[in-house]
Amino acid sequence: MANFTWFYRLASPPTSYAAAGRLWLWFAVPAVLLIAVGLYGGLVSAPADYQQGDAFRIIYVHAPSAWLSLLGYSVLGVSAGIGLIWRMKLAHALAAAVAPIGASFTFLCLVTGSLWGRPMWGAYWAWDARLTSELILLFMYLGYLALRSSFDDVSRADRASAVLALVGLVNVPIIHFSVNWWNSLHQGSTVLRVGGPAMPASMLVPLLESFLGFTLLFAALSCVRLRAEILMRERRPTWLQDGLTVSASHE
Amino acid sequence: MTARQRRLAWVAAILSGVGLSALVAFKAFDQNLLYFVDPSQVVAGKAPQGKSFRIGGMVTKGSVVRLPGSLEVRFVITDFAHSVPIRYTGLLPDLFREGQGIIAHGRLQNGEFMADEVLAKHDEKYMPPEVAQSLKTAPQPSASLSTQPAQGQP
Amino acid sequence: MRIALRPWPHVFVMVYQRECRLALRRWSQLAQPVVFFIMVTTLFPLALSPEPSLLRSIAPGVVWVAALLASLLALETLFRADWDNGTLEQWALSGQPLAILLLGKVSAHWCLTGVPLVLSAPVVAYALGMPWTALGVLMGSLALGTAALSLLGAVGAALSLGTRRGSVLLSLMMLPLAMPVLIFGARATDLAMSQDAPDAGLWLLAALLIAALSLVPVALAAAVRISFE
Amino acid sequence: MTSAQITGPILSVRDVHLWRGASHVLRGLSFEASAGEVWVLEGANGSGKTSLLRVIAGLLWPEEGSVQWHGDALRAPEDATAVSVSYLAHDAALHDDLTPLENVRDATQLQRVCATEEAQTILERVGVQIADRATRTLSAGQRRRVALARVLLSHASVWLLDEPWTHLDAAGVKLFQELITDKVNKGGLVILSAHHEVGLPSRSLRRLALS
Repeated sequence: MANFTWFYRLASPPTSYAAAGRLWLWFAVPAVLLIAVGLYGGLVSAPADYQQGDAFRIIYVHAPSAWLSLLGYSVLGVSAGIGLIWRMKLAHALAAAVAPIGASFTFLCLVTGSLWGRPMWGAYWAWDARLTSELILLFMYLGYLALRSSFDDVSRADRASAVLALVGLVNVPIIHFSVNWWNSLHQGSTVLRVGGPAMPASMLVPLLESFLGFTLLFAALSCVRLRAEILMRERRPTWLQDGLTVSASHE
Repeated sequence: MTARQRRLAWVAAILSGVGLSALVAFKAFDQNLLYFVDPSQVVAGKAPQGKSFRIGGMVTKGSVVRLPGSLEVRFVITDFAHSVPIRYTGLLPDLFREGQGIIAHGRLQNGEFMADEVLAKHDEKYMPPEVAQSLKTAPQPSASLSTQPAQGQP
Repeated sequence: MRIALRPWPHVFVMVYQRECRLALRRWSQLAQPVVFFIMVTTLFPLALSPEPSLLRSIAPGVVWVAALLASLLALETLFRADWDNGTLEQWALSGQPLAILLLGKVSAHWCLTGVPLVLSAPVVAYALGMPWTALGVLMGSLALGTAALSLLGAVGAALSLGTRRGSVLLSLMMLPLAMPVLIFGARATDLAMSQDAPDAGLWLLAALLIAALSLVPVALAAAVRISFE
Repeated sequence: MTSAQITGPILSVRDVHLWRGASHVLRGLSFEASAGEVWVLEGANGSGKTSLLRVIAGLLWPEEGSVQWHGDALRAPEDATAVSVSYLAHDAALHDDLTPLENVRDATQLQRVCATEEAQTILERVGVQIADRATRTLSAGQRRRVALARVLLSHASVWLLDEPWTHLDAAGVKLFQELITDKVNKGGLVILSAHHEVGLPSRSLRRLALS
């Protein structure tokens, strides 16, 4: 137990509130820079694709949001598990903070995907395996948010929605497989395919930049929302009022 | 049994349940898991009769014929062993071109595949047009590999 | 101080019998999911057209969507009465594994609502013009699938205990998670109708059911415990 | 474990804090209860009597502090308290569609085999004559008696009773005062909540005022 004291200290609301307050800028500034550079590189300086023309450029938003939609659900599921097993309120607060962000990126991924689909497949929506999985993932986020919002009591909402998130996390690979089995018509993964990326550096570098940039943006947004969650949950203890009055008197 | 032993028994029971389920799932992989039928199977008579299904293959170079004054298109798809003629009426997706992998949905009629939907399968490569041009002109024995339709693969 | 508790298989059977006794006292409620199932499936010929080839092509999807909705609707009130009157609390305090008690309850529920659904499949199959050769696979896949759906939906029903709007919420939470069951079941039925081998779909359904049997009881027990707070 | 439970307190509650929403219901509550005692939790409505009983039973998890049975930290109800604790909540845990006999017998059968005659006898002892009618037809007081029959049948050494005499008539209250006294004299522990005088022998009575 003793080895985990730093962990418990980090998990205490005052510490994590302060830490998230300091961290978010460290994430946000490089995020903005990387996204700007990556999008400029991808949308302006990278050459058009030999088959897809300029339409392929949507990958610079689409692929990072697809990755973040999955990352978001994993963070949700893992922190829900930690919250349930170790009864750690911070983990529940993180899950609550991350869920809407993950849902937003899932939505963004669907929108960009269907915009891409119009020139590529000839339709805004094709019942393609990945788009369908992504749609079901969005539904899972919505179900999670619906359950969370239907409780009056925060701690019960935390724990009940954590069980749902865990059930969902177990289900994600099964859903992915079943949808693939049902139908498949999408390119294989471009960056992570065996034998290295099938992309010249002029296209790849901006893509990696925007991946990293969007991921940092995700982290920054999570920090901001986590602070808001902590504030909302910790209205009662005095550390907050003390801290607020202290910081107010400094100004 | 102590509380600890009981908890271990639970975990063991759950894990063996999950393991058994994985085993049963793998049993399913022994079965036919193809998502679409290729021309060789059609020629061998293994395609479903009188019922719509998906067919996948590469559009044979020089086979695309557009009927003037209508949206009807005829072309031939191949898996490099056998070919099947396809007839389709409607707008084709941008990525449809000769030498490209496609998937069509429809049914067989007198040895001809009447498609009601044609979907282009774009490959996993992104490159600037100049590079693609130079690849095309240079002799590339391995290039045909990547443009083959990925059969039975997601 | 600890008295030797009854072994849990006995208690499982006891809970199972209690549920059956309760259900038979309210047998009209018992019939509702089946009636719903048959009504929804027979709405399609009315809404579309009674053309046999059309009906046959949509039959697997229609049957499975109707079965999915019927299962979820039947689950909505699964725990409600026992939660309201405090029986679930007594179960949690009984010293018996709560997961086993809840599994007994869900098993009885499936036998009383899922099995009639499976048995009514021939009626629905006939109405939609499905070939008789596919009937075995349809009933088999429905049996596996509705059992998995009962287990999965029970988690949703337990999670929505103590919320303000149980009914829509249950579907909202559970429909996306139930997608694999729908896909495998409808696919197996479809393959059987076109005289292809449906084995893959059936095996996958069986795998889902086994996975649900091993994981759901724990999640159920956790969800019910949370509802006490 | 067997030696510890005879000497030490059966139940120790240490510095328990509980919040319900934004209100701090239990503020650092501590006490130790031993065999042969009746603990009466007193306090106005909303003072946390029910919450405390639920924390003790293991249905609620306190934000801070611990509840220990026989010196073991209580993790889940069935870990330590099982069988030896019987909890009577506001809701009597009776299913409307079952008869009183079925209700009490099912509850008891979760832990041990219970013959119909045994359940019948206990029901008669608490004054429920109509054991084979649907519970929905019973009056509130009769339901309370049925629920107390379940507590009696449980053979538990600890009773947790939440407002045991709500809805009971004078004869019923007197009957249960006798039953509780009898339980305590035989070395049991009873913790009950009440908001007025309980009329129990003061020798074994402990009071805990909640505000």
